[in-house]
Amino acid sequence: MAVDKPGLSVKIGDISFKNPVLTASGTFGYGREFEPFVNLHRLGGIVVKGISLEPRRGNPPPRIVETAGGMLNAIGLENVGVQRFIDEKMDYLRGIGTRVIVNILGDSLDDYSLLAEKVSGVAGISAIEVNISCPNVKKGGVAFGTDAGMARAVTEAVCSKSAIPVIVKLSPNVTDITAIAKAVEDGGAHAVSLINTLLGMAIDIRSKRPRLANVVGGLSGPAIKPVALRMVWQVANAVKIPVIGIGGITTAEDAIEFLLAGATAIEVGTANFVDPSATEKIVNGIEQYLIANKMENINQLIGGLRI
Amino acid sequence: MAVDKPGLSVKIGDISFKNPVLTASGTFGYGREFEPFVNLHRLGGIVVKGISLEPRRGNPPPRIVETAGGMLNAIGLENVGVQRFIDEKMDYLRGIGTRVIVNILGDSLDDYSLLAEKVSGVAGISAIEVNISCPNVKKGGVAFGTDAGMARAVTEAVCSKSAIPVIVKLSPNVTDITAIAKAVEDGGAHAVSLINTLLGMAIDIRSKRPRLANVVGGLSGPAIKPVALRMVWQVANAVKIPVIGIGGITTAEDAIEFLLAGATAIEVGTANFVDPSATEKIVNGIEQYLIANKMENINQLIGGLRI
Amino acid sequence: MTQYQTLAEVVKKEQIAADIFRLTLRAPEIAGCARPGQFVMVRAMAGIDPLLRRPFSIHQVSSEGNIQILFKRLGKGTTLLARLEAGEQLDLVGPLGNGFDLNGPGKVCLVGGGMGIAPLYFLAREFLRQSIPPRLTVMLGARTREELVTVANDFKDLGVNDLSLATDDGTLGHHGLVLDLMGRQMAREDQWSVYTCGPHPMMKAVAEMARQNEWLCSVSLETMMACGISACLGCAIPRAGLNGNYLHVCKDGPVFDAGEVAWL
Amino acid sequence: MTQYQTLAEVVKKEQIAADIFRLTLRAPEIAGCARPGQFVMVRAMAGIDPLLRRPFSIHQVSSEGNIQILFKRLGKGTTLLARLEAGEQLDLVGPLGNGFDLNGPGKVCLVGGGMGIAPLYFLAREFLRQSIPPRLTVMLGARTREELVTVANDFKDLGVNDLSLATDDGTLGHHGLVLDLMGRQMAREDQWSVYTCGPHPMMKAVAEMARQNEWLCSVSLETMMACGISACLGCAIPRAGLNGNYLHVCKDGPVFDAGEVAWL
Ligand SMILES: Cc1cc2nc3c(=O)[nH]c(=O)nc-3n(C[C@H](O)[C@H](O)[C@H](O)COP(=O)(O)OP(=O)(O)OC[C@H]3O[C@@H](n4cnc5c(N)ncnc54)[C@H](O)[C@@H]3O)c2cc1C
Ligand SMILES: Cc1cc2nc3c(=O)[nH]c(=O)nc-3n(C[C@H](O)[C@H](O)[C@H](O)COP(=O)(O)OP(=O)(O)OC[C@H]3O[C@@H](n4cnc5c(N)ncnc54)[C@H](O)[C@@H]3O)c2cc1C
Ligand SMILES: Cc1cc2nc3c(=O)[nH]c(=O)nc-3n(C[C@H](O)[C@H](O)[C@H](O)COP(=O)(O)O)c2cc1C
Ligand SMILES: Cc1cc2nc3c(=O)[nH]c(=O)nc-3n(C[C@H](O)[C@H](O)[C@H](O)COP(=O)(O)O)c2cc1C
Ligand code: FES
Ligand code: FES
Repeated sequence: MAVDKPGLSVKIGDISFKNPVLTASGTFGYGREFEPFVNLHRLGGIVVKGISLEPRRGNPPPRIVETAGGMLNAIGLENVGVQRFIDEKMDYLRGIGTRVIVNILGDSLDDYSLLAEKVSGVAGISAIEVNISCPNVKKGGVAFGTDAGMARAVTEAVCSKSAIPVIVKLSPNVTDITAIAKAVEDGGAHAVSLINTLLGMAIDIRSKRPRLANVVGGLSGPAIKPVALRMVWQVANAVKIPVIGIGGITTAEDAIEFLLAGATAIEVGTANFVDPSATEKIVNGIEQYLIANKMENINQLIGGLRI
Repeated sequence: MAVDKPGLSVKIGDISFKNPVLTASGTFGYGREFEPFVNLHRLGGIVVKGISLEPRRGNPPPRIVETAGGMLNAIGLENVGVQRFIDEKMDYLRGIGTRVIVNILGDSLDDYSLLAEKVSGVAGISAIEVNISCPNVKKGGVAFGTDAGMARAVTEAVCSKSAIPVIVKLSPNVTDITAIAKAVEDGGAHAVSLINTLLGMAIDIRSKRPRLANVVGGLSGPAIKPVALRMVWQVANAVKIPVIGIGGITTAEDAIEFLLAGATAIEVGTANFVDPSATEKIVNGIEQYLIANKMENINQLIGGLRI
Repeated sequence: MTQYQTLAEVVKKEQIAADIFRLTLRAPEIAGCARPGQFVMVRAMAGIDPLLRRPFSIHQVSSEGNIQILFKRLGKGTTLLARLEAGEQLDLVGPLGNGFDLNGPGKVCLVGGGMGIAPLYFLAREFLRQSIPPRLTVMLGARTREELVTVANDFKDLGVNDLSLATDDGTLGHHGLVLDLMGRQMAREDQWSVYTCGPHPMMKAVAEMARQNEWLCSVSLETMMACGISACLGCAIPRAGLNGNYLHVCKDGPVFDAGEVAWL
Repeated sequence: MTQYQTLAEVVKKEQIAADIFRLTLRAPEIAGCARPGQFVMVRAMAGIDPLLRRPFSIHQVSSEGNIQILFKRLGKGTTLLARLEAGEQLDLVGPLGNGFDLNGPGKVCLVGGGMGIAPLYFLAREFLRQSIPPRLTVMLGARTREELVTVANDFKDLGVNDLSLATDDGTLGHHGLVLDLMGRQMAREDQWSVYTCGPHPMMKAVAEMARQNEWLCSVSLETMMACGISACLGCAIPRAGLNGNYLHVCKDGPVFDAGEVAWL
């Protein structure tokens, strides 16, 4: 029996997405930048650039460098701040007709709960994604995401102030990502997304200087896909909440690997730079795969890995 | 002033290497395999395939899969066992005229100390490299290398039985690699080498099965270089013992990045598969760089990163 | 802000020096709306080596729907581009960036060095076509005659009469820097609008001369870029005085008023 | 165990079907010592995409120092190979592996399917040149006439008189499997040495038929390979009975006695 239009919609918390293809924070601007290249309405959702309480100017340049099959970035979380985001960017985003997820970041638990409060009441914002790869200023700059206790505390801080689903975005720079995922689940998260970037570095042997002004930066792109997929599979087997897979996803085949490994949805990051229409191609490619494999619903795919 | 022949030799523990270019364990067989392609005598040293007390047959196939800019392997530490290694492989290795380092692995502290004892007396073996990325059977299979206490214990076990320098090879799958490096230094290691492979995974979306029979495997190759370089830089700043850099090194430029970051020597792994003469080209390339940069000695390069 | 992603066919490939190439690409939508100073992000090949697109100034636009890029073979990306042959395709995103403001006051001087010449040709053509400035002077510099001669002739053919050349090795025009030409030919008293693109040190010196003479000066800058469309924030450069937010070359530029940016 | 790494020039490129190509490569050292059944590891391009070399059987060796590979365009590596033109270079490592043992008893039958035909041509030539077997029979299968016809003619030109063909779609020779040809043409009572290379299910069936008839059977196997030179241990396959150490295709093979390996 041929399937014409397989069901693509997935659910995270109590909100549903028309399909599992989201954009990864910091790689899709505030959505509008991609209007010339993508039918934004076709996407499952847009995760916007990470937002902090106050505007941030970010790191000095150089901020990016290409590496084998990937790139390093040290943007330094440059953003317009939550107020300008709400005032200037939300109108456009509301008009697209897809889910909008706001990615938040802070230096302290207070920052996170204040941000959650500000964001959760705004019309058109469907969920919060919490970037916990940021340094905790009070704990000497150790990232929230590298300690189960701190990760849980941030989750609780955000959940207690949020009326919308909370997705906690995990750092891969840890010994056991399932421990962090479980802590975050216990803290009340409605979903986890992973992975954020791997910490990396590059050196210019002519000048003998680091290629990034910030010395180290985050590695993203196809190079990290195997690590991301392994972590998604581990976490999907460790928690009950939905998992959103991120890391090097460039094609529909990549996305399907993550769905098979147990991801309920995926986010496309660096690929947006390489091919600004990547997200829409991935939605189409997943649909075609389901049709070719005679699956009526995306849920038949999710977690379908045969071991 | 032009430098004709810059000094390339480096020291680890109390042994010196004619140059800093070694081969990474598991990627250079027992040396002989590369005789047709490399002037083995020209290398700084050869680190042989990991050796255990008893022979191991390794994992079922498929054992390898190519990924973006890298590869995953799950060889499963197949090896001929320490006795056959000494009886059958050492004669040839002794004849090459370069340093031979034996990489050892075990399931328990006892395994490691027995191996150290067996190996350390054998003529022609210059140093031991301890692979601590192996599961500790007594601790439910958690890798020795992911826990500072266990890493230190393995180091002590090996050092107490070894009359030759002990290099501990660190796993990158940890939150803070400097903590492990320091524990290992405290345990008496003469040097650390890093990184071993990153844990990764790949799925065949046609069969819906993992591409490796072992499900997960180790990611190596150019893709991981930024992560390796960052860790080498962190560790070189955290310990006093020499650091050997490993991870994605394919060209002399790559090797020089690691030396600038503070590595005293480097190991070439996956690149040997891509270009079996890679190691020799890297030795030559480093020499040329020193000449072009008017450096008389490799020590002027090591740790020369300008921040 | 009309932008397109398009598979452009290589219509023509010219090797104009040992390492300098010019590609004519069929891209009617981009050709239809590009302004001088804008650029395209180019992907020479599917796959991940190199991963990112490369930015190139739009060198020329034709009424038949073609654009040209002029580039130097430097690394991986440009080596692949240089291997393309007519009939092959490549993926373009553009036109991107702000482009030059053609309404500078007074006489106009275009100062180009190396591959910085690329956008100035399109700019010169627009100035001539719209017959805007009272006087158009063009000064071009390169390392050698070989690198300069073909493009210099193109400027002549375009109708640029006031053209001065400089080469590092003296094989064509003045033996030295374009900066020397500026010092000689541009009277301090006159009002000039200077448009410059080239190596950073050259632009810095041009900007400094313009500042001292109180001439308007537009510079077209280069940085590393991942996206070219204002999504990655990788192309930041500091503002003059090093305060406030960073400027972003792909969106706020690549053309800036020289006084806006910090000349480090 | 003489092996070489060499930059080989593409002497000739033939497209013998929509997706099947044959490259003639100048590699005198390899040509000078290769035996049928051995292979080369090929790198079509510097860079990391794809990262690893690809293994190809040696299809033919000429006295002028050339070797040939015959391959199907499947993925990244073979797509790059198919783009090469005469005069370009590619990096070869070889000859690798054990090769066929030509001293099987009785009559000889070569059974090839798909690209598995590649090494059998070199093998047939050696048999004829050394005039070893009392009788040489060759049976080749492919999906379509297009995929088979050129190579089949080469076998005829070589002097293989006893040649039978089969295609999946019946456009050339028998409409069906090479296995059917074996069943029809090889008398059970005779002593045969069977040499086979092709898709895994085909070789499995050939091996099973040989076992039942107590014929000697050599199979040339494929696996994923990272190095081809016995350094990575990635090319393991299980032994018959699934016990003992694994076999390694690049060193213990690619040619095995069919009874040695586990047919999963
Ligand atoms: C707005 C803009 C317009 C440009 N227009 C032109 C043009 O018209 N003609 C031309 O030849 N070049 C132009 N460039 C520079 C061109 O993008 C680089 O030369 C090219 O990206 C090099 O790619 P590659 O892969 O060959 O070199 P790589 O191997 O990537 O690097 C070679 C060298 O070029 C430098 N480089 C790499 N990428 C960039 C980049 N994005 N920007 C600046 N430097 C870089 C590297 O640091 C290195 O030193 C422009 C750059 C920008 C930002
Ligand atoms: C000893 C040996 C001899 C061979 N001889 C020939 C030959 O003469 N002619 C020929 O056309 N092919 C031959 N092959 C197979 C050939 O190596 C693969 O077709 C080739 O590697 C595919 O590369 P690709 O990059 O185009 O495809 P990829 O994109 O890598 O993969 C395409 C498909 O091919 C499979 N594949 C990839 N690499 C291998 C590999 N190393 N071994 C087996 N399957 C693989 C993949 O799983 C996938 O299904 C041989 C393989 C071996 C091991
Ligand atoms: C330029 C850039 C900026 C990013 N900014 C953010 C951010 O603001 N917040 C965040 O949570 N992740 C950020 N990320 C991480 C991505 O969202 C994503 O987790 C990571 O890049 C891995 O996915 P990829 O390989 O598909 O890019 C950024 C990544 C890049 C490349
Ligand atoms: C096929 C393969 C086998 C390996 N076997 C071992 C081993 O036995 N012992 C060990 O310590 N490391 C082993 N490694 C890890 C390498 O020595 C090296 O640390 C890692 O591959 C990273 O370096 P590279 O990117 O240069 O390959 C192996 C790696 C590969 C690819
Ligand atoms: S290049 Fe990405 S924001 Fe400018
Ligand atoms: S392919 Fe590496 S050992 Fe056989």
